[in-house]
Amino acid sequence: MSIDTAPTVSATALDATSGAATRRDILHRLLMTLGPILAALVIAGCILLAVGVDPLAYYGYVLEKGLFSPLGIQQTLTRMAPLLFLAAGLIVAFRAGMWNLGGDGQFLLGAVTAAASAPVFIQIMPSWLALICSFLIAMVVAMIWSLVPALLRAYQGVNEIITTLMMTFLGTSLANVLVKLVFRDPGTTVPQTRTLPVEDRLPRLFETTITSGLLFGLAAIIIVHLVMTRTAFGLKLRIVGANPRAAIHSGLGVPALTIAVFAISAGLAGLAGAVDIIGVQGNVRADWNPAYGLAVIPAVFLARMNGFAAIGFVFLLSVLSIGGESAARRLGVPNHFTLVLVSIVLIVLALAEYFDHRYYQSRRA
Amino acid sequence: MTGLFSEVFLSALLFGAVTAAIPLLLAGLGEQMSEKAGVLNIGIEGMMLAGAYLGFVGAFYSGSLWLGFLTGAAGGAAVALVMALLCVRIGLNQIVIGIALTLGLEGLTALLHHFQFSRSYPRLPAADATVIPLLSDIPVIGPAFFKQHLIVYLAVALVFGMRYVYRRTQLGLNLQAAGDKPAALDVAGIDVVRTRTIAVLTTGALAGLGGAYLANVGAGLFIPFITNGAGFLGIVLAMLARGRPIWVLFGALLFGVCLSLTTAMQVAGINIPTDVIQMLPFLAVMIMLVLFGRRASLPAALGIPYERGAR
Amino acid sequence: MSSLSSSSVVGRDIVALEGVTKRFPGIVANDGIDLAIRPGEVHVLLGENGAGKSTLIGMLSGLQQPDEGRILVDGKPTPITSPRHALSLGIGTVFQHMMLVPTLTVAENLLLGGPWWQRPRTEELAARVADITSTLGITVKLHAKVSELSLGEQQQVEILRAMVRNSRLLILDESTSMLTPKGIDELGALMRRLVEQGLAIVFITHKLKEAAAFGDRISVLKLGRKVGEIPPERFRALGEQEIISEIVELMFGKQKDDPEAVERPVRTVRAEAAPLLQVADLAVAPTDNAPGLSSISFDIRPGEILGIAGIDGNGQKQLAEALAGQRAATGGSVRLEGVAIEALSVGERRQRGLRYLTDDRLGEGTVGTFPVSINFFLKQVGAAPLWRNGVEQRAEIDRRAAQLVREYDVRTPSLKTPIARLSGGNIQKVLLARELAEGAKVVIFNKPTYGLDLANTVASRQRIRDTAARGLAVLLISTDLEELLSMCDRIAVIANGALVGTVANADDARTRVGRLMIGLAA
Amino acid sequence: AEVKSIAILTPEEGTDYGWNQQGIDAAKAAGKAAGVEVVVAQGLGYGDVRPTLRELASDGASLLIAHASGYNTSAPEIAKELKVPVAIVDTPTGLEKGLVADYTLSGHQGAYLAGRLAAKMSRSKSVGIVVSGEPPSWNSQSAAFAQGVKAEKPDVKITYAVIGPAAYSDAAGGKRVTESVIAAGADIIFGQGNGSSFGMLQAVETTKAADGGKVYFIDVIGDKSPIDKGFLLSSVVWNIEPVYAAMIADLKADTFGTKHYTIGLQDDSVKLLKTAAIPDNVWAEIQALREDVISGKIKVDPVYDAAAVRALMTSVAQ
Ligand SMILES: Nc1ncnc2c1ncn2[C@@H]1O[C@H](COP(=O)(O)OP(=O)(O)OP(=O)(O)O)[C@@H](O)[C@H]1O
Ligand SMILES: Nc1ncnc2c1ncn2[C@@H]1O[C@H](COP(=O)(O)OP(=O)(O)OP(=O)(O)O)[C@@H](O)[C@H]1O
Ligand SMILES: [Mg+2]
Ligand SMILES: [Mg+2]
Repeated sequence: MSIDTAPTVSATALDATSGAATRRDILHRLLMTLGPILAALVIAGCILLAVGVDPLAYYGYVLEKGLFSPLGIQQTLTRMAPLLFLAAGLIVAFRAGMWNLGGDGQFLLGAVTAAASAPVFIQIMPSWLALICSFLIAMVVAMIWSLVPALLRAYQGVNEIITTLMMTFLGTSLANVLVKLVFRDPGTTVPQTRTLPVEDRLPRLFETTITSGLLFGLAAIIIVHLVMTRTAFGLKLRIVGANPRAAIHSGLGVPALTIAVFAISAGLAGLAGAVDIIGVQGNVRADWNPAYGLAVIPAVFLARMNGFAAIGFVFLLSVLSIGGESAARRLGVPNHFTLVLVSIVLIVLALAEYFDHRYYQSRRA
Repeated sequence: MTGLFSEVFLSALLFGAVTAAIPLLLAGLGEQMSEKAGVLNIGIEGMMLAGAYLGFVGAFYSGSLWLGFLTGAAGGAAVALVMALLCVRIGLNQIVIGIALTLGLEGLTALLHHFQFSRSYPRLPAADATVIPLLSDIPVIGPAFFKQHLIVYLAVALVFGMRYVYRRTQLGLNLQAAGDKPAALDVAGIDVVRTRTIAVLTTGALAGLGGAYLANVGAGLFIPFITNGAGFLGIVLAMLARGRPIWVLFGALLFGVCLSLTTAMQVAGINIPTDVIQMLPFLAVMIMLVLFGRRASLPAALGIPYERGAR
Repeated sequence: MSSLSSSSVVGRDIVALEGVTKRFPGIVANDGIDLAIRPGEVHVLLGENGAGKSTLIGMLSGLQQPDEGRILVDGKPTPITSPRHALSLGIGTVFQHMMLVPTLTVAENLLLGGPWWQRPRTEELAARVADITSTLGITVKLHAKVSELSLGEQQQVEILRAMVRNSRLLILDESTSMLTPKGIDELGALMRRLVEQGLAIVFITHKLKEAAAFGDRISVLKLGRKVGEIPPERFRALGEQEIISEIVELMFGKQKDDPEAVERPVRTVRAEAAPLLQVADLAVAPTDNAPGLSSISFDIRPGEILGIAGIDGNGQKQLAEALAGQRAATGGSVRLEGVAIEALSVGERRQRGLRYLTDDRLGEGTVGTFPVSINFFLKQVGAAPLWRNGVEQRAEIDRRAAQLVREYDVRTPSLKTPIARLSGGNIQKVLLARELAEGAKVVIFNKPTYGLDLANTVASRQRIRDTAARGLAVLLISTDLEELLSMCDRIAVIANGALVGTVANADDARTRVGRLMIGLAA
Repeated sequence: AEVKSIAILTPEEGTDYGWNQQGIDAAKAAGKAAGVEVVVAQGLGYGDVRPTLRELASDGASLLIAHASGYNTSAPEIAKELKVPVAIVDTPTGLEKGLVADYTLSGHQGAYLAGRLAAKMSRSKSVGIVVSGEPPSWNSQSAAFAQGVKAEKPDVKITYAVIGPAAYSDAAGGKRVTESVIAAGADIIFGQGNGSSFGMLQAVETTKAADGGKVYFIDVIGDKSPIDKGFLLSSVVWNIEPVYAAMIADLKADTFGTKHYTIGLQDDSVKLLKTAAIPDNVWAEIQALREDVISGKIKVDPVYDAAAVRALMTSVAQ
């Protein structure tokens, strides 16, 4: 079950990264992204009309509060930081043909360990070092958590969809147990970890509320993209993903690569948790689970596992979720409408990509 | 502690386990069918939600549970139709569409509930049970297993029906071929797209029925997000069962029993955080996988759209 | 068999192609092809790799639709819209690539296609199969899983399946490539019987002798065009040698002689040289779907070609994989230049100069979705100068790939084309180029010319000989006895996972190998 | 200071006959009384509400009411960042003058009375507590309910069951667990849960007690009588309006952030709902007990910790 790009896709992907992307290509891409989004907005608008809400007003607020107001764009960019790390981790896994669906568990455990360690470290070492240590701990814990699926897949051939889903259910519960029983802040009645003071969190960018985690997230996803497309290591992972038997035949150490993939992917998910906690939240509450993974997975696929495209889609998701919440409140629509909107956007984007691809094919033939 | 675990109580626990297992069973059986035919149906949670909502609407307005099950199954199948069109017919990415459908139906059913029921919270009367004579007189087990709504027996019968289909009919062969080597099925003169469409629609109907059961019998009402991840459990069950319906049944019961065990342990006054108890079924499955994990035999073409003559 | 009587009007075409054209991105696979397929004839289709034979078959069996031109069935223009439609028209096809479901049994595969609500009619099938197999002279294990069968056995099942369906047009795309010489002869006889009953047969092969022996009419494709046809009247008038030389002329122009003529190897193997590869008592445990190996021992000296003959599925693949390190050995030793390598990984063995050309091109030999260029270097990922400090050097990779494409005459629309879109033969050329790259000391060739057209077969054999001449040790695994006789210094015969004997390739080698293969002492 | 508008943020929609609805209704009522505009941001979930807080603040809200314990970290941070007053729950230590006020809502006094009521009314001498999770405010009510039961009749059995972690919307789970608890003998269920409480109510409506009679339900926070089918015995109703009204007053008087706001029996901000199912004589006895609680004659101490509650339940189980 190869999830590497469909035949034609990897060819185009290779073309796209060969640096020969012309202006027309970029324009085309832009059209092929904005067009479908517009179409999706029209469809969702019909639903709004049906429930008696002015779609134009709604979208006006989405744009204003998610994108064009200084406050809105700052919120949007801040929201992107953990999503970018998650997307980076998923790109590694999916390109290597491993369905790491355990991102949420890895994310939460990373978040909890970062939240538990940062306030302690901050007391005993310079704050920059403390934060680095917390990031490292979050990453390592998430990596260790992925070891079971990794080993089972590498040496027993046990399908990782089952194991990672299992581990994510387990990880969510374990994170709760840790918060409630082990790392609980004795100073509050509400079960949560100790809070990292605002001034000790990741610095904000310039005079804004944007977390510098955004920069780390961007760096992570771009590095991942370059490694996967330009290096021997990335190619080896892609070979394992596209045809594991060919990988064995070619003499690649498939078990070791498999474990590496899980470690990197989970490590990035753990960092996503850490960057959310250390950058924004400051602590972890019991039963907290933002379940970012579910929205990031389709974004990564729509981006065809291309890091730069993924940044775009993550940005889109953030605008929709920040702006959608605000618009819903102002117009008296339940916030659940945002889910419907995201869903329609995803489906229409997928459709558009398909028709674009078909058109491209028929032109070449 | 004496008398705590009265016969009635034990039997209620078991009854609860069965009730909790049925939606998982139906979802798992459905997912299994899709997977057999080569479609990874991640949208099953959405199909269950559609089934739960429409099933409740049907039962509530008509006053008939059976009509509710019917509308629920139809609702699930309607969502599956979208999935079949997008993923089977034109070959869009199954994961993108699956997740999109789940998100969309979470939002849509919550919206509809908001406008329709969020002031009145209508609830259905108790589902009447079909009592199986003699068997239901067995202490503890009898009332739990043999005093259930007729649909429960049908769901269990479905396990054997599925088993028959997979092992003894051409359709079973077709499904397996569609998942393992669709091109071979195609050149044998069977339309792969149609076969997979049938599988996905069946999945939708079963998931919808599971959702309807959850809402109408399990809860007796509909509220947003009522499925709480049951669809994802269904995916896990289907994968663990590796094509065998019987194993879906066992798996679903294991989860159901673990849920009731949580209650039992609390009532017994065993002071363990619920989070820890909740981990039990997953831990059990992980340990089984570690100990007995064999080479997974998922269908070779799982998740890959079929296009005739493509290289 | 009622369809037969109506269509056995001699001379009427069952199927005719008129100006059929099919394009794929970057290539015209079929270019205005006219073809007549008549009952009572074996119509042989010949052509180089990538000439468009399989594409033509794809259109006849409903897998693909022509871009231009039309197909007539029984004289009426009939678009063949689906494989089901093709079957209902009485067109049965054995495809070049296996079309069996590996997880189903043979019987279930044969039953595939029945009405969905029915119970599979196993008894009915068993009776029909017994009928056909007795005339065919083969045996099939109806209840074995297909994945447990060797490629040769699978090919037999595919032929059987086409027969079970009562086709009136039977298409065989390279169906002899995995059969034993005896099997090929039997298939030839069967085809003869079938056309005598009024069937039409389209037979694709790369072996000109088969074409001459079994055909009634021959059409030759070249670069998508039909470049010639030998009608039955002429065919009957000519002898085998004349037919072959006429075909060769059609395919390659005038210059070439019979390329299949057996050449005796004229190399001198220095007998005193130390063996490059020494295998002693190699054993492999059997698995669910593959036989094991027991006490395999042989040596190969520099410059020597050792052949492994045997019926497909007797452990050839296991032997190759155990040597390459892809399969765990349970005992014995493997020495390369005197150094034990049995504990080394696939990559380490390759590093030391052990190369393995697999017979499973699409399954493990290539990554189908990756471009041709990358597939050339699949086993060198990370190595300089194609990668520097782990970073890909695109220009260098493309330069080298372009060079190999030229050198090995790989027909591909571009370097970026996903390799799975090439024709079978052209994929094979990429693999050959890859395994013969610098640093090789011992090369294992597993069915190196299977599916290659004549010219490429000749070229590849020459390359293998040159390889040996450069002082490398070659292990040549093949089911094609002619090939082994034409190339090897010694030939070992494998049966049931054991080497049952080794003979020097002298004048009586053919009979001695033949005796070993059927279980007699050489 | 001048108070033009206040905003309230809730995790779920204000249609739950419970925590969210009571909060929103109270804010609206308090706002109306004070002539202040009220902005409602509902259904925000339990994730990050900083964007909403910032936006509401930038829209000019004079007070942000962060009506969920999950907002306790973010709201004070935004208060400091934007210098806008916020009110948070369950954080007595978080007061900051002019910026952060705390309101710790605990209906434990009412739950104690509910326990007394349940013990009086139980025919089977067995009552059940079903909760969907174990947040502090529910813990204190569970514990107080159990104390009330034991104070009334020490021989009444109490069955305590948690549906599961974060099972707030698990209506089927609520029904299943409630049915088990009823099977264990309970004929009165004290239920706490958001969406899942409707499942509990459904179980009560459709399951017969061991003696074949009705099972009754005691709800918390909200008043479900509009949707009752005759099985609602009572509810520990919270009225948060006085709290919000006091906050607005304190803002105007520049004393915001100097006091804790609570609810309790004395001003009827916590009260037991009287339904037709409660006989008048029983109700009179309960009213008398209410006086005792208010006067301090009966002391009810809140227990917030989940482990402590579970320990308590084990100790009183028989
Ligand atoms: N999902 C699974 N996990 C662990 N073990 C399994 C699983 N499925 C099957 N097994 C093991 O494999 C054995 C064979 O399974 P099973 O009895 O289901 O085979 P079967 O008879 O072919 O199928 P059926 O269930 O249809 O009768 C079982 O005894 C069981 O121990
Ligand atoms: N589905 C396809 N997509 C793109 N190109 C294709 C496709 N099928 C065939 N081709 C191209 O069409 C040409 C003809 O291929 P075809 O398989 O018909 O050759 P062939 O004559 O059967 O060769 P061989 O003897 O090697 O099997 C080749 O260049 C091949 O790359
Ligand atoms: Mg071919
Ligand atoms: Mg070929």
